Amino acid sequence: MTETHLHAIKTSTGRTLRTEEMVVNMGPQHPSTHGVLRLEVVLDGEIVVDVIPHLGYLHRCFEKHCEHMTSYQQVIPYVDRMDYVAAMTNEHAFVVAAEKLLKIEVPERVHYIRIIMAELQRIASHLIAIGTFGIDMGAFTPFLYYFRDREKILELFEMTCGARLLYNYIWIGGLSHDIPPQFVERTKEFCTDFKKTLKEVNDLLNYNEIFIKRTANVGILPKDLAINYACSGPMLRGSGVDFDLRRDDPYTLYNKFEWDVIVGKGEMGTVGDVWDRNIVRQREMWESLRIIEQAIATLPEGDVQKAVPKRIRPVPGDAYGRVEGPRGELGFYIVAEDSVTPYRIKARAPAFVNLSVINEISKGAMLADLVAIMGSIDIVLGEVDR
Amino acid sequence: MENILAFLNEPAVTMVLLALIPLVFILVYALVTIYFEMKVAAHIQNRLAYMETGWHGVIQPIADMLKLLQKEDIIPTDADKFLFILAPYLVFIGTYASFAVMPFSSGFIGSNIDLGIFYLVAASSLVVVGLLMAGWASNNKWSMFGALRSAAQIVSYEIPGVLAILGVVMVFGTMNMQTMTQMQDGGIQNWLIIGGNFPLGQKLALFPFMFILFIIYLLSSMAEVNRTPFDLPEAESELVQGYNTEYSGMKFAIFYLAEYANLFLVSAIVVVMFFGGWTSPFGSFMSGTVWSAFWFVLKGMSFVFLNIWLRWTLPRLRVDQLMYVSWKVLTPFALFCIIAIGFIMVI
Amino acid sequence: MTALTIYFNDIYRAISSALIGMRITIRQMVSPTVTLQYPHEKKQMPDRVRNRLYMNYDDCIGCELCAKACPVDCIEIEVMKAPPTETLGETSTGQKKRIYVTKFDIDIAKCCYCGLCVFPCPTECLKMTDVYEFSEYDRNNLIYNFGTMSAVEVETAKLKVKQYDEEQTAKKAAAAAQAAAAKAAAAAQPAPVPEIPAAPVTPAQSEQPKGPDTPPTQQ
Amino acid sequence: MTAQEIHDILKSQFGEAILEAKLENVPDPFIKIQTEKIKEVAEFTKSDDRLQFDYLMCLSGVDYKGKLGITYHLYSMTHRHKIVLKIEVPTETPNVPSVESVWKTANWHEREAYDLFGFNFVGHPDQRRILLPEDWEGHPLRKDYQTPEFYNGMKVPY
Amino acid sequence: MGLLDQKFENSNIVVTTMDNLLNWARLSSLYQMQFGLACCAIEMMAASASNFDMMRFGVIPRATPRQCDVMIVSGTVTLKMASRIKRLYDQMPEPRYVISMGSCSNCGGPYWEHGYHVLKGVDRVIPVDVYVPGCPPRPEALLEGLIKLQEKIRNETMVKKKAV
Repeated sequence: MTETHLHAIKTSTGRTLRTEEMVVNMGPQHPSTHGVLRLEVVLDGEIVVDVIPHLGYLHRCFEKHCEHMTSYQQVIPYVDRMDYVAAMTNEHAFVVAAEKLLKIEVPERVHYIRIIMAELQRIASHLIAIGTFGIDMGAFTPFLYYFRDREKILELFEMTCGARLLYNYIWIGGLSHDIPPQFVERTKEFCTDFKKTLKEVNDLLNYNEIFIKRTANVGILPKDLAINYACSGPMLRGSGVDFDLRRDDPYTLYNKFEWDVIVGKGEMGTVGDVWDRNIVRQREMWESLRIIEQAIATLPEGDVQKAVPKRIRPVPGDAYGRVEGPRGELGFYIVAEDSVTPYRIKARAPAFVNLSVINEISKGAMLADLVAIMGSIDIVLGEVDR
Repeated sequence: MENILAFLNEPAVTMVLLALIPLVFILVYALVTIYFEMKVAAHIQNRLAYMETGWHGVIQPIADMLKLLQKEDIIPTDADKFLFILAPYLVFIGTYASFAVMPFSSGFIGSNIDLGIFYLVAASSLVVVGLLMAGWASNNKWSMFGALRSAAQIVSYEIPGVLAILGVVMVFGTMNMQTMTQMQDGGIQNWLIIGGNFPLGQKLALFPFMFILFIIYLLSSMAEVNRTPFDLPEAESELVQGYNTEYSGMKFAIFYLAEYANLFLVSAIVVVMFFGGWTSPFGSFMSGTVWSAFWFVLKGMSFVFLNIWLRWTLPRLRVDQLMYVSWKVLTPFALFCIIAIGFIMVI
Repeated sequence: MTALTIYFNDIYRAISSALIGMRITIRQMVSPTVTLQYPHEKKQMPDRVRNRLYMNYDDCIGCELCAKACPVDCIEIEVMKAPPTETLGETSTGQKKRIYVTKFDIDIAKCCYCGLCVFPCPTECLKMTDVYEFSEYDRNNLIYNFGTMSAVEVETAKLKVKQYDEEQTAKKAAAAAQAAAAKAAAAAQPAPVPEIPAAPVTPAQSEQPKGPDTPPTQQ
Repeated sequence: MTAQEIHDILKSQFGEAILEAKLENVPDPFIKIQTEKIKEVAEFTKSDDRLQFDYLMCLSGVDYKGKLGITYHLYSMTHRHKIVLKIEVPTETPNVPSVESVWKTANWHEREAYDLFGFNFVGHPDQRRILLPEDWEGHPLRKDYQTPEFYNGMKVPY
Repeated sequence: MGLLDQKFENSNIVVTTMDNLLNWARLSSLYQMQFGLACCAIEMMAASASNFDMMRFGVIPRATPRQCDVMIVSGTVTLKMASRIKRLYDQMPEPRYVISMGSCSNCGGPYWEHGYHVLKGVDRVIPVDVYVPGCPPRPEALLEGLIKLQEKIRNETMVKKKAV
């Protein structure tokens, strides 16, 4: 090293570096950042000393757009684009908040279809989460198996509403279409087929010894820290907190069905490690299948557009509605004035909140662990940056 | 005409021509393996891969190479130009030189030297220097990371690998690869993996240790050619592309070629040591100079297939676990096997 | 467990789980592939599929509901109220057209394919088709002009509207003057209505601008 | 615990600092707090055994045209009840005590509110822009925000 | 665009044959820059996954720009990201191509009107060869865009263009 390299370097937080440390930029374009996240990583050899996330590379001004819409209905396409991996859930969350604000009661059939869609979407989202996590770990094949089966879910969605990824399906007060006649049968078919893949990938990836060694005891997020950072979803449950909005703050008819909340138990290492978070997702898919099967079996009749209001003009006030998305608590805070235009919509994005904990849990880990931790948080940058 | 024949009969010319055979082989073989790997990977993943160029995309690797030839050759401004240019050639030379002692068939071996396998280990170590050079010269942090990891990894895995070779050499009593192969001639029952061409008692005693040595060498060879689960130097999700991050065009193509040539090289060593090299599995049936070349390539390819299969099945290890596997698992086992083999051979 | 047991257990599990994985992958390798070879074979699209917008200009009554419903404002419509004396024809659903639609542009590059414009359309002239292959080398080609009125026709229409407006104002003025006169003179005679030359607007077939050439395949 | 009970506890503890409360006939009952007292109230709600609001669901800034406001949505993991706290500050001097030391999650939420609304969180350890680039001018979610013509030589409007 | 492009004064049979061969190589081995920006990235992943398998056309994702031929801008380009996109494009070796995938990168898409932080079309920073419309485009639509790009490459030539 020459003299010039011995200067103290300052990171953007004002930290002074010792000369042995090295600052590397992970991202915005990096295979493991799942999009356009930039991590300023201070490394001491392979050991991570500090991680400073830089967000905003996908800040698409969602909240500003909402204030310019001429009706509440028009917000829904933008809500879709917020978390593009789980668009149905986003719509659901927004609609739950808006219906709370407008005090709309929707028919039972709508609730059932929404639940089926939300759970299918949860599966689709977890498939991407686990698949890309597998890529981060160097296993490419499980990702493709999961994508193959995700395609079947997308086919179901496409059949129902015509779009593959961004649906505009769940409307305030109802749905854009009723489910098509073949839907029930195709969904049942999917549920049976999909269980095989779940088992297969479970053996191939989640219980592979290399995978366990890579993920167990890595990135441990203790219970109290998880709550203090308001982590939610598999992140929170992986840390051993038995909390699921679907059960503890029921928002549609989830309490009608029988299912379990999956909690990380630290089977392979410590409670709250990367493996726990991943296995929570894997097992949640089984629970989602259980809910779908029950909902499909007891689907009531009804008109899905009965409660859709012609013109939405709420009384001034505000409401916060939240649902359990695949990534965690997805909430929308709507402030309304006496107008057809929403005054202010704030999205409480689970990935945004979950990501804020990264600095805390990745200190002292190795560079490869950082990649694992990133993968286990399951961020979607569209949601982080909005 | 006579002049040409006379020219061809010059010893120097003959040597050059003979030396070109492995080069041609490497080129053809690498192209075939690139295609083979992609197809196998694709079918493992329920896909098809290359379909649009020729019948099932068979000429795709040629298109790849032709395209890489056309690409702009970028040398970063801050790179160490000399080392940057030298590195890929060094890597390739290391691999190419190793092919000199490879017994392709009963009738063809580049150089039938007595130190065969020793030379091979030494020559293939040149790759490390090349990779380190590439990473350093790129002036890129990720490349540097990849290069350092690669150096540490290859140097560590050379030890269990060489110990495994040592065990085999103890059994054969020779380092000449042609002799090794000839000692396993006579059918599948004489291959070293089953215990070699020894009396039954010794054979049974040798078998478990040979099997362990085979596994050890297989794993360390996979680490030496940087393939999953040991592909840390170019771990895509961590290090972008590792040491070849900054390489484009033809230089990258040479790295690519060398990687696949290396893959065959280590598979061939496994074949020579444990699976009877070019010998036919059916004794004298289907043996002969040409047949033996066929057997050699076939056996080599099946180990390449094993490598590919493992690569698309397993996740990647972490650096410390990689070292753990090398130093705490493979090396002790190899040492244990060597001691045991010593006893068996003495008895 | 002692350290040694853990050590051997780890090795055992590493090998056994790798073998399980290999069994799964080899089984998948011999099972059939799922790839759809796109340009050679295409998927059957479901009925509700939402891809390129298609607009049937002949059916448009110029209500602008679609432009209002569009969240991204990618539909640009210019309308002009036709004089009641004009006959613009009827839509296929039997509604009478009363408005000149001089411009109907959809910037398909901005479109977000949400389908919100399709629902309010009273004559169902706006549809989302199953055409998804419409890549372009130039972005300007992605602005689709569905309006079929040529510049000349637009000018004629404008002229007519202007003429009509003028007449109306003249009429009003005349009426006002008459009223005033009537008030003054307590006697009035209605002014004769001037005749407007009848020039029916023919739907132009000649210069069909670049629009989707495939009609919607589903109803 | 109902919103009324929570309000009563807070009222008895802080008295004057509780400005207004709407607990019935609204989707989410809320309590309006004096801006200066928000940190103390936050600390109390978290540590008090009856309340134990340990989970900050959401922190949202709102521009009420002339005033800026922040809404805190709180939830208790132990008691499973929730409440909404609101504060208001004048647009010219948007100084708000930071609650980052109470709930760590507020860190990024507050950075976002600073970025998009221009609040000044007193006591925030790392108040930088989070979504927009460092050299961005203005706070876009304010109602009077004008989109700039150019940023770094790139034209912004369509 | 390539090293030999437009280096020849006149066309003849050799040049044309070479042209065809080299263009064929170029178009059938388009290594793709592996990075996703937004929604379209998911569809891009779907296009390279088993069901559509972009690798049939010789498209292999590479992590480093140095080894790429085609950059698929898949999603919204924000102002913060635009300079990075430009840099990545600059790092790619010639000949290089850009596919703009989806409404957002074509012209800002749904964000064209009020998106204060969205670049209204990636063609404002880098040249674009093919625009694939859709929000997001189906994987087939992306493949169709790729085929359009291949058509474009097929017509490239080493012959210097005559001044008109």
